[in-house]
Amino acid sequence: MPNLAGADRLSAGPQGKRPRKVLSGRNIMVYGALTFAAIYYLLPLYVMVVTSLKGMPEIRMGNIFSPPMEITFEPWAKAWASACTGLNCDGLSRGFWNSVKIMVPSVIVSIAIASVNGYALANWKFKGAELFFTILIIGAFIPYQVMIYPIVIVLRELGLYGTIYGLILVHSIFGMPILTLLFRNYFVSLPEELFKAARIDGAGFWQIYFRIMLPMSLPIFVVAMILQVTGIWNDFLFGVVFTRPETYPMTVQLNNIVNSVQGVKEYNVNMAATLLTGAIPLIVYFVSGRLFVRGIAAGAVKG
Amino acid sequence: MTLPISISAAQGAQVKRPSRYLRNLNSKIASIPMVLTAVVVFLGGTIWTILYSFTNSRLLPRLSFVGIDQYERLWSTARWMVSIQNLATYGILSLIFSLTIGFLLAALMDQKIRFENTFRTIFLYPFALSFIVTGLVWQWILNPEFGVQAVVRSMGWTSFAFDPLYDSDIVIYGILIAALWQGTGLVMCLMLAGLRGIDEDIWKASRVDGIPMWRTYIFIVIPMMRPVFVTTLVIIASGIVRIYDLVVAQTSGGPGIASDVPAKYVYDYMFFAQNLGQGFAASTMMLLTVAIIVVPWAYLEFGGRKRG
Amino acid sequence: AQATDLEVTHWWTSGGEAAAVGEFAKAFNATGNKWVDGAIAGSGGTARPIMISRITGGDPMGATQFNHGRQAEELVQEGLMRDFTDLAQQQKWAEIVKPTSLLKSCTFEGKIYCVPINIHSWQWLWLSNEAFTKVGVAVPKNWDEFVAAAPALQKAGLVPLAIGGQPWQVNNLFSVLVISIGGKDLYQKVYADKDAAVAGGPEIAKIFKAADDARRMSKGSNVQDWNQATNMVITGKAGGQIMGDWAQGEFQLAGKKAGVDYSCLPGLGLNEVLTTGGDAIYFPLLEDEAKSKAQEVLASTLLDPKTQVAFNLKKGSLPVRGDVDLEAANDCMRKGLDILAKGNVTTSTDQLISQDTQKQLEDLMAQFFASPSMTPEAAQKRFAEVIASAD
Amino acid sequence: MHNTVPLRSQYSVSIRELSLSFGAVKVLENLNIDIHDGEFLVLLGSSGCGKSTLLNCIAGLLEPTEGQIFIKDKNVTWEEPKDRGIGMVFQSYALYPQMTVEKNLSFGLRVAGVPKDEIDRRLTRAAGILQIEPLMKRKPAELSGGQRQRVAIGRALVRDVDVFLFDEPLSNLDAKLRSELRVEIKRLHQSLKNTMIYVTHDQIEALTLADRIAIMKSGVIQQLDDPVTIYNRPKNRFVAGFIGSPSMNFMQGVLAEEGGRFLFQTNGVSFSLEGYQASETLMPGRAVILGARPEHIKVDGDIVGGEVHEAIVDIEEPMGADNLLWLKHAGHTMSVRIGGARRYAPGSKVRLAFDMTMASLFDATTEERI
Amino acid sequence: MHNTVPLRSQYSVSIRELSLSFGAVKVLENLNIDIHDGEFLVLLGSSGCGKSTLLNCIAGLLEPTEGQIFIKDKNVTWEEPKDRGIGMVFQSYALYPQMTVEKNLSFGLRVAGVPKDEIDRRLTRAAGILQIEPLMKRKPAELSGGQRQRVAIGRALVRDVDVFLFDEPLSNLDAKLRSELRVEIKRLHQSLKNTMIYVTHDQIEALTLADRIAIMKSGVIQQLDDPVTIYNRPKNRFVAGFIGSPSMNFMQGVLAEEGGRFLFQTNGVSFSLEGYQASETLMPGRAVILGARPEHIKVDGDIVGGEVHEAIVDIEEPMGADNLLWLKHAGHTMSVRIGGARRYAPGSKVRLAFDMTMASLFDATTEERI
Ligand SMILES: Nc1ncnc2c1ncn2[C@@H]1O[C@H](COP(=O)(O)OP(=O)(O)OP(=O)(O)O)[C@@H](O)[C@H]1O
Ligand SMILES: Nc1ncnc2c1ncn2[C@@H]1O[C@H](COP(=O)(O)OP(=O)(O)OP(=O)(O)O)[C@@H](O)[C@H]1O
Ligand SMILES: [Mg+2]
Ligand SMILES: [Mg+2]
Repeated sequence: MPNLAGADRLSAGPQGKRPRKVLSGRNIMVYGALTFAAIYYLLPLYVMVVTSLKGMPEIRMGNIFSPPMEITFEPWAKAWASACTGLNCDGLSRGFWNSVKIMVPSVIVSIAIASVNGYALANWKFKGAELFFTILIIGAFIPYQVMIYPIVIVLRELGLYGTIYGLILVHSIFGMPILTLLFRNYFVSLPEELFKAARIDGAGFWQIYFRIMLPMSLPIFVVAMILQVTGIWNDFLFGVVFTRPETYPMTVQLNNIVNSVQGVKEYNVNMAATLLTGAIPLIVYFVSGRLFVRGIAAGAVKG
Repeated sequence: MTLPISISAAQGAQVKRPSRYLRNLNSKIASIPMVLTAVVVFLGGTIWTILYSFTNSRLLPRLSFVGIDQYERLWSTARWMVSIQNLATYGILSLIFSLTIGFLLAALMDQKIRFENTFRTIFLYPFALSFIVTGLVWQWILNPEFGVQAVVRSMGWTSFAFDPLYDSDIVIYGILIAALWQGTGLVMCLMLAGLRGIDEDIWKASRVDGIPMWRTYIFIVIPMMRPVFVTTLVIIASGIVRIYDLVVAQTSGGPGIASDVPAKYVYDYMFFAQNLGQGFAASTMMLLTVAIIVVPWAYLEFGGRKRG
Repeated sequence: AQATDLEVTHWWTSGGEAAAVGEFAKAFNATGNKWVDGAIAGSGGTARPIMISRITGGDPMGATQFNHGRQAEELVQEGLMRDFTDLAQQQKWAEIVKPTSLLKSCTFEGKIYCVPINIHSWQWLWLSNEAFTKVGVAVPKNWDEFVAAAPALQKAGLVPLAIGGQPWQVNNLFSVLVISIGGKDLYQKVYADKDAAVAGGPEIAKIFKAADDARRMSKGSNVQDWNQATNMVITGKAGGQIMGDWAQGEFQLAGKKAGVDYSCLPGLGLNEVLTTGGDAIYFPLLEDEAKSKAQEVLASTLLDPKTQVAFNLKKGSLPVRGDVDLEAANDCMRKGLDILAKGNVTTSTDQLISQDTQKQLEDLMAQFFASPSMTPEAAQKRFAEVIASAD
Repeated sequence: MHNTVPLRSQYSVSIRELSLSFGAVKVLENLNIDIHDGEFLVLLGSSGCGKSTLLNCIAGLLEPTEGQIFIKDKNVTWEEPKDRGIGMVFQSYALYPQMTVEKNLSFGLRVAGVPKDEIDRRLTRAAGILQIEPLMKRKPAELSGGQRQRVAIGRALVRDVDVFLFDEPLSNLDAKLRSELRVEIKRLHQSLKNTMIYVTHDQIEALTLADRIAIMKSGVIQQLDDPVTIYNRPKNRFVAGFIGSPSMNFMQGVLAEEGGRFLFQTNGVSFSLEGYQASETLMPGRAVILGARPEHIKVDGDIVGGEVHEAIVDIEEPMGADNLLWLKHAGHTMSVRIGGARRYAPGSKVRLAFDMTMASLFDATTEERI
Repeated sequence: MHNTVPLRSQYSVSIRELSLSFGAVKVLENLNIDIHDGEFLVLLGSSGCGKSTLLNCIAGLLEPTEGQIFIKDKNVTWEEPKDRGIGMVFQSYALYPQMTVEKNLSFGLRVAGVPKDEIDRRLTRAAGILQIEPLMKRKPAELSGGQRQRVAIGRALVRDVDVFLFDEPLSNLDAKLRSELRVEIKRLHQSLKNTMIYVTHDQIEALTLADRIAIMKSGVIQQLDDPVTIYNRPKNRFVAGFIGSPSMNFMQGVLAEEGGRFLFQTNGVSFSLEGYQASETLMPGRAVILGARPEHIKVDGDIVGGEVHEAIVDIEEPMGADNLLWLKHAGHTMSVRIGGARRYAPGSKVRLAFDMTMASLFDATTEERI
């Protein structure tokens, strides 16, 4: 059986894995391009951090890219605790807790509503549901500014204007289109037979939702949470229109601090304030970026 | 086949088809928030906006109709035309660049590279930041006195000029740079998800056929990713139409009105100029644009397919 | 009275402004109530929509700032604002508020709806003595000298005329040129009578020439906010700035002395006529009894002579009552007071034209100043069109 | 006729004039089926013919456009699935991934509020029948395909239902497991004696499991009979071609008569129809299709008598136990099944004879059996 | 020995000591295969055994960890796929969805810069062979499963390759189409006479198509032989059980000798092994496994002689042409294949006899054939 030719040929020519140079042209290109892009993406963050650690004299002297000669945390302290807007000189600190108080219920409520909507749309279609959904999706593209007046009227009629409930409602309304789309796509991608099996088992609308669908939906809930946390945290327009000064969220404080120029712009304080304001969403992204990508794949990209 | 007619006649008569409205009652109840939002806020708000665009409302909405006056004025306003042009330039470029860059990054990330997570996080983190923050940072970096221009000049190239935010002709590119920084990460994510969804066999087939990688991407993979591109396109496009915060944070529409965009025009005329009618007319035009983009897509996406 | 929190919204967030507001707060808190500061940064344009939304949305604040003029007109018409006629009569506002045009803009169908708190005039050219000394040119005495001195400044790497990027700055600068170079009549014809023929005529053409000069002189002032521009003058990076009297607050805060470190030329040193714009506090109609009471207390406090002095000194504006003594007033303020006393005043554009027209003019001016390729002739043609349709 | 008291009948499930459309697409058309108590009915048809749709209608997961459904003589057309006394086993098993086997089985009972000890009793019984006691604490992901299938059946079992519905429960499994579980389901039916309705597109499953088979095409039932009848006396050409693998051989031709004997003529060759039992009188000149299954054509040594023809071997497909010959004869290609040990080289000549007692004859236009 | 000029050989593809690991997981282990020119080799094995991995190695789509691959006597271990002279047909066909059939076929050629008229010539030929001329302007989405499959083959065909690789090309199709296309591939091979390597987990495909079958398990080849040998003389218990459906019947027992005759004893019953051709000398007392295929056990009327046992019918599975009986005998369940017309009721008694010439005997511990 084993032929001579084979035995002979064994010694001839290449064998096993093709040796690869670490510095192959392909690797240089791929990693080069990625690194270059990464620098572009990291540059602003670097500038923010570096600037926030410099004193004003150093900033005035010049180079925004040079590392601080003398690291000072003064700007951070000032941004957090003593930067002024009008007569209020307590920096971002108050806004932080306001933001938390606004964000937590808004995230919970908006996700709860959107997930139930998505579930109803995916599994319990009724006549006209698609129409409403389409309207909702188109709604996702309406510039918020356009909707301010109608929303003001709606809130006034509901008597919720200026309350945190009003703000939760607004966040739920504007989070609804994209979240509902995500949830719908996700629930559609779950095997329909599971849903049928549960119905035969006698489970109703809510039982199926809570006991079958919810436990299977972690990835999409993570995506929704990330989107809402960042979206609501970063919101400026609703935060400023629908709150009072004592409940201003952090972004409004940030805007106030940044735009309350006293003499020269205090870039270092501004950058520190910016970083402080962006900290929560940034942390959320750094911690759960991987889940985000997976969830996006499950909820957003179909076909 | 003999049919036991008695059964069908006797019992069939008894059992009535239940009302259509009561079936799946819970799902209907659960959908109330969505229906209300869709009908009252989005549809109602839109109709309300369109209706009042035919009035001469100033500070407060009033139903005193003036026909299409507001529209005539809108289209004869230089600033509106500038906004439209800016939106077109910005829109086309940002579509091209964010799709291209997003796709390129995704393609690079798809090369079975090391540190994929790190790179992905780096590309995605700006998405976590608000436009306000993005605008501030880039305003700072592009500031000719402190930013890139100053740095390059201080290195000896004193005639170097790069101050997009203070040059009417190129200010929109300054905004584009910041917008791409903020948004391409998400595009990359979507594209990456799309790439990962391509049948592995297609890649193998093209390798066996001896088709170079770049041609496979251009002629085979990209056409196959059409749905992903469409979804991404809609997401980007909606962002483009809505662009406001970034412009305000970076340039406030300046220099002059050189970086103005429709959303800012709407906002300014509704609130600064206290001419709601004009603002509503401009909004209506924006809504029209959105409808032209979104309705065909929504129809394809949700109208065609049915599932039981 | 019982201690009540009263939220007051305003857009006074620059250094001088904030210090001035502090005076109000201090005085109001002294009455046993509490001033809740609702500062919204980013100028009136950002703040007004928020204020209006809150009032129309049914969550009104205790009191809010608007400019003198027509900004709150419709809120009043809708009955959302509090009628202060009784209090005004009781405290004889009609007698103490000077000039009377100020109270007139608070009056709607015979009722008074706001409290004027200061007078701001726009027609000031602020000059950095330091800058001129540095390039060895005498500090100009009027606009023409200033234009003549510009090349010297430019050669020294200084910006002759600092202008911020906000559209309202250039728009008002233009109106200053109209009244200071063209005179009060021209101003009246354009802004009050909305005479399109005049707006398109040779006199305004001259103004546009001057604006063209200003445009050329402002090249290189890459700042956005007005007080950053002022800061350029304070630090000697720019020769001058055309800005309202509130710029004074910035100089003061920076410890600069009028006449020594900086000079001011009312009416650009040509036509010493000032417009009397300014701020007023409006009071939304509230349901809460206690708060309504506090509103009255605040209204009285605002007009109190002592508060007026303290506030206006810090703010750099002029008090609304003629019967207060501004001993502490500096050189520039005195010039203003003198002109006021002479009656060389006229109404401000805020009172004459609607916000809508104002905005269109802003857009035009912003474009004109930002694009050197736009000829004065082209700009004037559009100017005339806007004036023709103005209201 | 106007009797409102339901008559007792022997039927477990009855379907009356059932139609269902999705929008403009008619998926089911005017179906009538009666299923006996304890019967094992298989719905067989190619993909997309409406089998699952019919099953979902019976289960109450889809609403019919027209018609009625009776289970145990009760009109359940508008009942909720849970109130119909049915249990269903799905193709993908649809086990709740986050629950243990135990939880999976008891979910329906817990939802219905059945008392704890009753649940335990039923679980024990079902686990005993299906021999899944050791798996009770595992999650579905930790089970093999066959075990999952058993759990899925168990879920119907614990609910003590009258009718079991199966939607292609074996099609996700590999061939080996499929044939093992087929036997298991058959055994289960023999011991439980429930009514079972089983959807498949695999004819071997249908033939081995069914008491009766309903063959569907585009939402219409073509034939509803026991497997032997369906295999040997298909009602029309579709059924004949659908059942049997390799497929029945068909030849287009005309009827002729010669001395009282009927002949089938095609491409100049004629076959005697002696032994064929026609259901109607044959008419010479009628265009017909003759069908013969591969195992009903005998070659060489197997020929026991009758008319003998000669053919050429085109291709041979050895399948282990059998050997499939593809023969060319009179312009037709036909497959013939012979023992696995007998081999022919392509091109060689064989003699062949038709077993006309087992053949089928169809009208060429209506394609109905003659 | 150190000859660098490759010797001419009759082999088209040779694999030498091929191993492949994904990280710590060894997927292929030390494979050696030589494939003749024009041979049709089928790689058969259950899911996950490494068939596709091996095929991808041959195609150059995966790099082996160890070993060499020769195609047409050329060491191609490090060559790019396109330079290996191979064409590949994938399970999902991997047609480029947005290109017409024509473009699909010609894309590789155009990229390679083949002149226009040469492309046309090759397209015409391939289209002629595969009879897809009318489809040239359509897109893949507008083709049926069978047509797609042909286009996928066409893509390999136009490239004028020496070796065709197929990765389960039929497994996405329904049973009917599958059996049709099987015949077509066989015909194609007969006319093209290319070397073909075909991966499947369907034994019918393997048996019908292959010149030789390589049966794989966990990355190791268990037996590489022609189909008849594999079916009738499986090398070990795994192969025996894997090939044949229904599966071979196995009984555990011991060897005994009685008067020079060897016996197989299990559960107190003994079977004479007369007729069995052992490959080694039998030793009494050795623990062995007896295997007999269902068609090699005769019942009642079919018995032609030899030892006769009695058994009980457990279940009957009619499959149309055949009928499968599950019998209980001596504590074993065994399946027996009989003609489709003969039926037995469960519980009835049958007589059975083994055809020992066709049986297999395996060592109980090594499971190798004795
Ligand atoms: N929700 C729906 N809307 C429109 N058409 C549908 C829907 N569900 C099924 N159909 C169509 O109804 C027909 C029957 O579908 P059904 O699922 O019953 O087929 P099936 O016989 O079960 O096929 P398979 O063997 O593939 O499961 C198909 O043509 C299918 O396309
Ligand atoms: N990229 C990979 N990384 C790690 N393991 C892999 C990879 N690809 C395949 N495997 C493993 O290698 C083994 C063989 O896979 P392969 O695809 O060759 O199986 P197969 O025989 O083709 O099976 P099937 O019939 O399911 O296609 C499997 O156990 C699989 O899990
Ligand atoms: Mg189905
Ligand atoms: Mg495989």
